[in-house]
Amino acid sequence: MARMLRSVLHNAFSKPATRPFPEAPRAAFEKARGLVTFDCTDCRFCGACALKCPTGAIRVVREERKILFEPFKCIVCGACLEACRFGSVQMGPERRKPVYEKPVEVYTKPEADKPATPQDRNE
Amino acid sequence: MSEGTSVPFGPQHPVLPEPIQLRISLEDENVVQALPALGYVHRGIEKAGELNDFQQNVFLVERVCGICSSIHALAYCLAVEAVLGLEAPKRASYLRVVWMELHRIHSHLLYLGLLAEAFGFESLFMEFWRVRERVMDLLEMTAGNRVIISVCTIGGVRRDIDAEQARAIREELPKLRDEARRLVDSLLSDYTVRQRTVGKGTIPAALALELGAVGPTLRGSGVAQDMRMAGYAAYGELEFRPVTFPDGDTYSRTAVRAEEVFQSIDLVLAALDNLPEGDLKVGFKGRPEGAALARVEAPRGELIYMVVGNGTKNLERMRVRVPTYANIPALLTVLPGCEFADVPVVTLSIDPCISCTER
Amino acid sequence: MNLIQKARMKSPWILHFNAGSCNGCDIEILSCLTPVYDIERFGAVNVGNPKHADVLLVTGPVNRRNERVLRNLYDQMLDPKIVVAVGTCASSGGVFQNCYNCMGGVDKVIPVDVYVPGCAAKPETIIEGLILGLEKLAKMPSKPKKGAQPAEART
Amino acid sequence: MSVLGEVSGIARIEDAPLESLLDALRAYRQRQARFITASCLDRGDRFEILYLFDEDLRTVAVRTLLPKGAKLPSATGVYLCAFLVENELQDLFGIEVEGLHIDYSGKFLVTDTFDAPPLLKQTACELQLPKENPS
Amino acid sequence: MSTPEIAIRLFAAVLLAPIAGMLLVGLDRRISARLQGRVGPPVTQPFYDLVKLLAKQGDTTSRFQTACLALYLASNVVSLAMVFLGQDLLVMLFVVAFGAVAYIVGGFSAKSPYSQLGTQREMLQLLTYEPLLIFLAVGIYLRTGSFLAADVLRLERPLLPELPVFALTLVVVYCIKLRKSPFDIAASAHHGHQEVVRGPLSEVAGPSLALVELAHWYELPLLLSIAALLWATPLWAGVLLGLACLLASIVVDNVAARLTWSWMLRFGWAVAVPASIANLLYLYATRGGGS
Amino acid sequence: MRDLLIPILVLSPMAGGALALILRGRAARSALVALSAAALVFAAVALASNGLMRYTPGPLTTIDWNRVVLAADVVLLGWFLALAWTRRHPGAFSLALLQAVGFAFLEIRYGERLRVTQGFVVDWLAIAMVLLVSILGSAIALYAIPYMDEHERHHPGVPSRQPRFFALILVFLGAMNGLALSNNLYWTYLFWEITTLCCVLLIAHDGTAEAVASSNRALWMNLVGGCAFLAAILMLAHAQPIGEAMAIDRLVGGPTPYLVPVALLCLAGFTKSAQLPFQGWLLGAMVAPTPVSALLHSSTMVKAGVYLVIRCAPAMQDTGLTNVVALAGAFTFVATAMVAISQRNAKRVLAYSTISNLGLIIACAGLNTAMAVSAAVMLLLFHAVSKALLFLAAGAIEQRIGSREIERMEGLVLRMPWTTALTVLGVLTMLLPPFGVLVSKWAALESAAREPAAMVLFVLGSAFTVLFWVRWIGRLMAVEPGREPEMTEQMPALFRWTMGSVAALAVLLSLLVTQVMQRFVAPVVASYLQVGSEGFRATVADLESRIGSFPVLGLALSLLIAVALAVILASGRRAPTVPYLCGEPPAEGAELAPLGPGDRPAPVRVSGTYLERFFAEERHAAWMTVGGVLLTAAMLGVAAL
Repeated sequence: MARMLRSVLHNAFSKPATRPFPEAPRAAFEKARGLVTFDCTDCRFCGACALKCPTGAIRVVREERKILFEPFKCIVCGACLEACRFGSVQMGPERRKPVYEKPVEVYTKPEADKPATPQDRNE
Repeated sequence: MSEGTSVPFGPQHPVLPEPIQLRISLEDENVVQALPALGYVHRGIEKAGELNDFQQNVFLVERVCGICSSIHALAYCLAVEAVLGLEAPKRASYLRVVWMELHRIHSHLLYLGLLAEAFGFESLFMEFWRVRERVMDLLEMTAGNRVIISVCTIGGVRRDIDAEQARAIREELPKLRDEARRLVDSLLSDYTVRQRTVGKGTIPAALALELGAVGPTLRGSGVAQDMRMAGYAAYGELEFRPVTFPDGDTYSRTAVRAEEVFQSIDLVLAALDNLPEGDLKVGFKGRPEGAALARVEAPRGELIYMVVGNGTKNLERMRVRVPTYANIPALLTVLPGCEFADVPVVTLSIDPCISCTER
Repeated sequence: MNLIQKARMKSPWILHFNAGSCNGCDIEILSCLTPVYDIERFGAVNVGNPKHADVLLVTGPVNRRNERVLRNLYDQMLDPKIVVAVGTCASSGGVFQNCYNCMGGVDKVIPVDVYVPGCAAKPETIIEGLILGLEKLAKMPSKPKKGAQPAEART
Repeated sequence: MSVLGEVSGIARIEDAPLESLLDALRAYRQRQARFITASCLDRGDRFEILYLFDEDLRTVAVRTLLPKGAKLPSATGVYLCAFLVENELQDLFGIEVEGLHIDYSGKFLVTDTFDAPPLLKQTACELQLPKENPS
Repeated sequence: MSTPEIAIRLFAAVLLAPIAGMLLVGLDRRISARLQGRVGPPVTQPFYDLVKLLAKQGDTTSRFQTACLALYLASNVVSLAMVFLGQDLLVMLFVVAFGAVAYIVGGFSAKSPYSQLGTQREMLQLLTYEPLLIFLAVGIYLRTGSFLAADVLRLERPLLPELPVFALTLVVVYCIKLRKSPFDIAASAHHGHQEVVRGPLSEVAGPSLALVELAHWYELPLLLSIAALLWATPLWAGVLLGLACLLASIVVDNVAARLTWSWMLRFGWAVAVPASIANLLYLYATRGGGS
Repeated sequence: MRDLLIPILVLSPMAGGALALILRGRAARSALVALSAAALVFAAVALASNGLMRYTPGPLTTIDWNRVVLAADVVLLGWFLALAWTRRHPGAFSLALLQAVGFAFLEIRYGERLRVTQGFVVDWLAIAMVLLVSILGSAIALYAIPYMDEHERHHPGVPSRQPRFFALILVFLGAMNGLALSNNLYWTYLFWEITTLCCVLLIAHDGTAEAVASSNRALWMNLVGGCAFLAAILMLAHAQPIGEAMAIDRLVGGPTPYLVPVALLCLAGFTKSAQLPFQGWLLGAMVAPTPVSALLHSSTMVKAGVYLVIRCAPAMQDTGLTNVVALAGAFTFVATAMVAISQRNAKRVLAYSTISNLGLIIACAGLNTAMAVSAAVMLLLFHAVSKALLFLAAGAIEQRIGSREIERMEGLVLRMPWTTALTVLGVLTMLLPPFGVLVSKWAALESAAREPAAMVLFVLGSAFTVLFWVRWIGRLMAVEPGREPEMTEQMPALFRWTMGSVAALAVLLSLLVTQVMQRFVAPVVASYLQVGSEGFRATVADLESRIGSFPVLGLALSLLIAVALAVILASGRRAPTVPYLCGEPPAEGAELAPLGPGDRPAPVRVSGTYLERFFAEERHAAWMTVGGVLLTAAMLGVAAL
């Protein structure tokens, strides 16, 4: 008990280990696996990503030339990233945020004048 | 006249991190019988392993258990590699050791914290988990994720540890060792902890062997058995001796895990020191045909994967035998005779992982 | 914001239930309690008893045996209450899509208020999810519904 | 389909007919081999069951072939700890195990919501997809 | 005591003391958190907990248990008022025991396994701390010649130097009453990680649980004022002594594991009770002072 | 009229008893019991309102009453001899023989010294005792009417022994009144032995082997007491040449040189009150029908022992004897309270608790200050009422559920809500402030505060006491959350009325504790004021002593407010619920049976904790007996020195 006493007293008189979250979030690790997004600029809609996805989070609708991505099925494993030969799948270190309703993200080939943004659609 | 007491312990119970039900019969708070009801986490992974593409299975088996996830992946990969006749590159083997041992550190610190929690030593729980965050950061830094690090793949590893990261690990681990040493000393010498652990749930070595106990549970009974001695990955080239404690009680099992934290730290540092240059993975063609069995040492004991391939992309059979599975009979044997208050402590002393057990 | 809403925001008592998860999210929920994340800062306590809890944190894809347990726990919680599905499996079944014993997400069994992504969900995300859920919890009616009583009437 | 030939990682596989299975297991028990587990494969008209043992870090196995519909004698009399895996065989393969020490009668890991034992080869996965949300 | 003075004291006991108690409960959690290297909840946390519980819809336990818990709360209020009014300490302790009995009977009345198991342990806790408190009262009597709290306040010198053991047994009582390790065997203080869940409170929820939380707000000032009796002049020193006991129990909570009820019984009856008796015998032997 | 009161109190029940033997037919017998009860209550109340008095009966036509007593004694001793002989109990026989020889010697040698001028002296202690006996006794006798009918229904085929039963009960009541009022030790001895005989015969009522064995134990242990009593009379008759040798008011009105007889009387009191080491007979007596337990073994007969000790208290003031008596009582108090924790049988719990409380009374009498004696008298009164209520309720429960096991009473509130409520009330009046028993315990503690050994034992004993009471209530009230009892219950009207009035009496008496103090207790201890020992002062609101105060009114008011508040708070909205069973829902219809291993419903049960590991009777029997024997021996030894 004496050793533990030393520990707790040490804690009492030093700064708490608690990180100030959410007030001052820590920067994500550079190589963290976080947000999966698609950039369809060079996408051929070949479906390799969907085939490799172990959870079926990605659906490629070849005829309509769009990718349906359900981020709340995604386990951020990066298999799609490794499968894609065209660099159309990106993974950033940021965390995805919690939501009230599960979205389905729809990615299409960007028109020349339209930026490549996902359109959210509720299922 | 006395009808005794029979209470359900679980599936949802504050001291149980995972759903399992122990049906406990008591006489004045002394356990006379404990019968488990499993199946609350059974998902059917062995079947899914037959339905999935064998390469996707890596991601599946990592999620058999989140605490020893990378070791599941390693065992699976080793088994499939054996079927395919592959050998992972040297660097990959060493990196595997690094990650496996980091994982073991996190798992053991987690266990030590949970055990402290089981006998209501909240501050010690907090301390262990605070120290554990250091490992979690190392894992996130190197593998990109905290818990499910997803580094193994068939034929090697998916990520590298660069010089910068290696330096960070080398800096961090000694700090961790100091803090953990201080905590482990307080844990193992504490009067109240000894009151709750010494002589509780004693499994003599002969009984442990007879009931098929593995890992720290077996080593806590004084049997020096550790699958890493078989020398998979790069363990054959690194020096280590299994940690054993002789008494077979909760205290011994705890002490084994506590000391293994330091052993693992040494192994990580040694692996980093000897890290050879080279490829991260070997490519392969073809589909698995034939059968292989891989046995590795997970934090909780020996983990066994057997895969049977039939030449298609789907496996014929994927069999998983996890350490907790082997330790449950020993647990059930020693629970009767304990006090009710000891049930969580003794149960935790085998560091049960139910999601492993039920797959 | 009235007093009751503020109190609800500041006193979330948590029940954590592992509905067949791989433990990944569960240990991250536990991490939230520990010094580095310390959700007791927000008044959150892991009570472990459905009768005391306001927030149900569920992990895992829900298997067939603990489906009844999950429903029972949910029923035992007093209104107002929210359910937070933590992790990909709890949200949608995740990697266990081919597993015969899985229900494929918490929302197949009980209504879910907040989905927290991640495999495993990181402690920061869990905290964000909890806070998001509390905003919903605070606005829930304080009196049991009698006919149509507007939820926001009290603000 | 034929039985497994060589299994990489298993040093020796000894075949034992069903009748002398328990004797074979007893021999291992006498040699103080540590029981690891049993593993079952669905081979169409029969099951191929491997009993795995550890002998100083080496894996050895006893194999028996069980025709479908036949009863499997329980190993719990020899190795008590086999009760877990035998209950699992009952659950997942529908094998009836005779003389089981602690018998969960087919509800060890699963509740009875399946039409057929899930690990049989012919059992398609789609059969067991989740029910719709009842509420 | 004049009527206005009685009114003022009653007001202090019934309305002011619980506010102090609330802050102390909050402080207790905060200090525990700091000892564990965390930030911890705000000091006003118990207030929010209470409001939230009161706003819960409905109650899950039986009417009988709710009534028992209300009696538990009432007994805490009354016993605190008795101290403030300078009443008989023995009677005050009986009233405290009344509350404990109500709490236990309430716990037993819920036929739910953990409520039952926890309440059995609660009962053993009562068996452990009750004699310690009565011995304390007797010790005070032996030096003051009176069981009246009012007479203790009139003393010119502190009692503690002659009743040192009781400060220690009081820490034990604090640990038991405040559900702290190593004695949190029936229900843990804040975190529910206990093999008997929340013991007697396992079935109590919503407004009924709020009664219990409120009762704790009275319990802490009560325990504090018992400690203060050991150093009644000047009174602030007594309050400090009480706070020191509280702090000691928090520290003990954080450096000890939870032990078992059999250990507690053995400790209580083989160490704490004999120690109390030894102190009492010393007081008998050196009779004098107030008699 | 005044002069008739005592004969009514003593003789009319006896006559009623004789009549009961002759009368056949339930209705007539019931009417007789009711009539006797009415007469007793009336006479007792009249006696109380009359206050202090002295009375000596004139001769019965030409026969001296002493002759009647002599004849009765002879019959009685002969009966004992015959009883011991027919039951083949050599121990009892030799004790009876010893007594017969002693008695013959007494009559022959000192016959003329046995009469006194004041045959009956009515003081407040006696009035209190008479009130207890008459009111509680009547209630219990009435309760016994439906009880015995049901009792015989449980034992079909055995010829009805009700005439004998009620005869014994009525005779016993007369004897108890005589015992309380008589001022002549020689007469008291007769009444004392009559109660013994009634007790022994009533224990054997059912005629089973166990009943007879218990009856035998009661016989020989009480005969030990009888011997001691007789020895005391002999010694006094020998030592005191004057004509007032047997006058109790002279003998024990103040310090006396005759300590050994006093010690012997205490010993007799110990046997009657089942103090260690004589506790065995009272525990065995629990086999008797419950009205017997209620009447003889808790509220009246066993009180005769402590009554005698309280009476003797002034005589042993400031002697070593009084300290030993105090210690012996306190020892019994702690030891039996401790063992009671391990008891699973409700009646045994009640029996142990009775012994324990009697021990406390004796200890208080032994402490022998004004405060302590006040405590003793108060406890005598309050304990009797509460314990009578508890026994009556236990009897009603036993007849309904067919068991005395506390474990079988789990959730009884659902089946017998009113009886359970009365039981709980009974326990609460034993246990909690501001009820009378606790006020008395407070008084006991305050009066013991200066006596280290007694005080420590009192504190420890009180701590044990809480345990077994609380557990019993807990079992009775254990109901699955979500179920509420419907307050309907079938029971015989006489059960309802007798239990109801005893319960009302228990509460009322507690509320009037200050009045009780002033009326009955203060006069008893008045004599102590002369020796400088101060007792309690009773004001309207408080009970005060020099060292403390018990705010009776304040606490009663607080309790009232608290209960009202509790009722209001408990009336809040309920959410539909099932018990927390770690998540598994209880199976439909079955009682608390969640699915367990193999998805099979497995009933959940939590039995009470009886801590047999610590407190089992067998563990403690040896040292308890040894301690009892040593203390009893010490008592005689100290007196002799």
